[in-house]
Amino acid sequence: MKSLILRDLKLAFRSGGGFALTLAFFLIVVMFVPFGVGANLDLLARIAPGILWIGALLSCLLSLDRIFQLDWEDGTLEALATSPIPLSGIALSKATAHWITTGLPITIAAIPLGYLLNLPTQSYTWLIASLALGTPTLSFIGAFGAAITVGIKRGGLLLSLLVLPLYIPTLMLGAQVVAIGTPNPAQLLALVAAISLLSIALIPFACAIALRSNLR
Amino acid sequence: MLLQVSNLNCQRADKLILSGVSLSVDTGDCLILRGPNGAGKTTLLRALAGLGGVENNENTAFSGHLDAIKSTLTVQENLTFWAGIYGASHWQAVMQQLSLDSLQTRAAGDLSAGQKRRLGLARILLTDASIWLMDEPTVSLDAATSDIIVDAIKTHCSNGGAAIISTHIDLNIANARILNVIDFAAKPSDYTDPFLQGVF
Amino acid sequence: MFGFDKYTNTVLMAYGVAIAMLAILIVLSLMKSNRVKRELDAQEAKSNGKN
Amino acid sequence: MSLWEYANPARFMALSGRILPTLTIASAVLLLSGLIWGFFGTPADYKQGSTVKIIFLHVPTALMAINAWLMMLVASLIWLIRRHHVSALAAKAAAPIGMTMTLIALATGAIWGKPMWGTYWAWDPRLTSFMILLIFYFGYLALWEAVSDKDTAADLTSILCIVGSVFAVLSRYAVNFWSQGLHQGASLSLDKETHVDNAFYFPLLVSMAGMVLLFVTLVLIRTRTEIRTRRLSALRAREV
Repeated sequence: MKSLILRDLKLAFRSGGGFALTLAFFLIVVMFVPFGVGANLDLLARIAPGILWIGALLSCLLSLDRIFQLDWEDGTLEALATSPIPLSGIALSKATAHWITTGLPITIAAIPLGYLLNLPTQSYTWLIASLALGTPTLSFIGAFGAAITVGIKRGGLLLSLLVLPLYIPTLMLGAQVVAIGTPNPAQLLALVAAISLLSIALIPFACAIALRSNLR
Repeated sequence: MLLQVSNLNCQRADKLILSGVSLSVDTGDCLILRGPNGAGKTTLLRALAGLGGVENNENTAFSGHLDAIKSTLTVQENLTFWAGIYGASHWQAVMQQLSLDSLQTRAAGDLSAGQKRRLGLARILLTDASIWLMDEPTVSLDAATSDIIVDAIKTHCSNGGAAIISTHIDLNIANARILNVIDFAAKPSDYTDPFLQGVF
Repeated sequence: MFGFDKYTNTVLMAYGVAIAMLAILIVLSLMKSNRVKRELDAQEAKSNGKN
Repeated sequence: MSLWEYANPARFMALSGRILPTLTIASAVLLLSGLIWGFFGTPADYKQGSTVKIIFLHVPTALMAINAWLMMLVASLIWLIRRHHVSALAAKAAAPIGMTMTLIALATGAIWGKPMWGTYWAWDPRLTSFMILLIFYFGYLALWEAVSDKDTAADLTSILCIVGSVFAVLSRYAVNFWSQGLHQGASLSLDKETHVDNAFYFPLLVSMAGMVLLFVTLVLIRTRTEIRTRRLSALRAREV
């Protein structure tokens, strides 16, 4: 499983791996909000948590189809499925590698982008904490959507339709943690982390069922 | 007996292709699957590999139409990746056996078709599975590359392994047995589809 | 018309929309049911004729 | 005889064919009498006026919107565990009905909300939850359409339904926290409406029973259609 994670990381950083694309997309989405709503700093400060979370979510969505699609096309997934590693272990490794190449850099990139959106100083800790604890859910649910749609040609749009509804609790709670005036952000942060733990524990098995069925 | 299968049914998509397949493979055996296109050779191999929805057979290694190679990784990186997956350490020996060592640092995407096929075969050599399930291993390859692959299969069989191979091309393997999958083609009376039972 | 209060239109609109949507669902379900039943009967006749 | 025998398509067709006529009549009678009683036979509420009559549509459809998903969840579990084809097809058959119920609940709620709250739409926790339920139905139905292999489609939609249920429940709770933060002090809530007087209670009960029966009737009809479709393609596949 370690070698699968390492290989996925290697592939992501190679040319055409899409690592830089995710970050560039995150930057563009966040930058476009002031273009759309105007450069009113008070307004931006108020909506910054939501923008950063939606930006993180969309950037993550962009790279989901790569999780299983490329391995499906070149026969690697078939070979992995007949290897000694169980399918749930494969899903766990792939989702982890996806988080390292998207969730983690997005969390770090959110700091300078938060500054661009005039995010209040006291919110940065909550921003980093909520993204760091919430983005694993995005990768794991994303891997689940990717496992379901792996056999469908041009399944990208369907993947978004399946995955986005599942992102709702994380988005609502995660953005609320960062928002100013939230009564007890720590409690919500704990819920965000709990959803991540739940996803990490259970989604790999759901992925295994979907992959097994798609490989048949 | 390394592998014994009796009364296996194989489906492709929703259609029953083969029914009542029985076969057995012993140490040193090489079983060649014959039959026209679409007869179910690939379907049978996939089912034996555990991709048909039945339980995964730990003792088999499956090589399909695709080589499971990452074109942006080098030959060595591809090999070490699969070595890591199978928990094998002899990737250098495998590389030499298939004379891939001169290509070690080349990106797999730059290899010729024959070289890619050899790299794909290297993955099978890295497993310690005793039964190789190979789908058209020598298709569209020149004589020299074919020989390398056939030699690897012969060596594997003489070292106590076994192979089940689907092919249209004669591989010149002595004492290979032939199984015509058309013998097991599903007849309408074999259909067990629950939607065909009863009248409504 | 019905002698309700000032909200008559609201109530009528709610009932109209809801009943129209239910009717669409029911009609579509029945149409599909009949179409498939016809096709299946034709196919059964064809298959039985062969055997 | 065990209940599971009805999971056999032929037996299911025989049984459902026998009970459908009675069921159709019962659901039509109950639903129509509930709605007519509610529409003509109930007084206007002292606060909501005659708009209170909308609850005879709104509450039963909202109830079935959620129960249809619950039924799909149970049917999906049965398919994944016991591989009964009828179960997977029943889940598929229920989804468009549940989606329509969700749409009706949203539409009647919005129409009621305009005179009562002064707006068709507010980001109230309940309204938002129903909007979320609606997009869950969209995704589920889209997946059935997209997968051509029938058993694979059943597997994939079943696992989506199960995972979706977990996250739908999480959404329901997340919405409360989210709404607290955004609409502090907002008093828009459907909760007031559930304070139901006896004059409304009985017609409401009849409408709810009618809607349940209508749902069961439609599920049976649509499941029969799905079973016939499967038999049709099985017959065609055997020929080629």
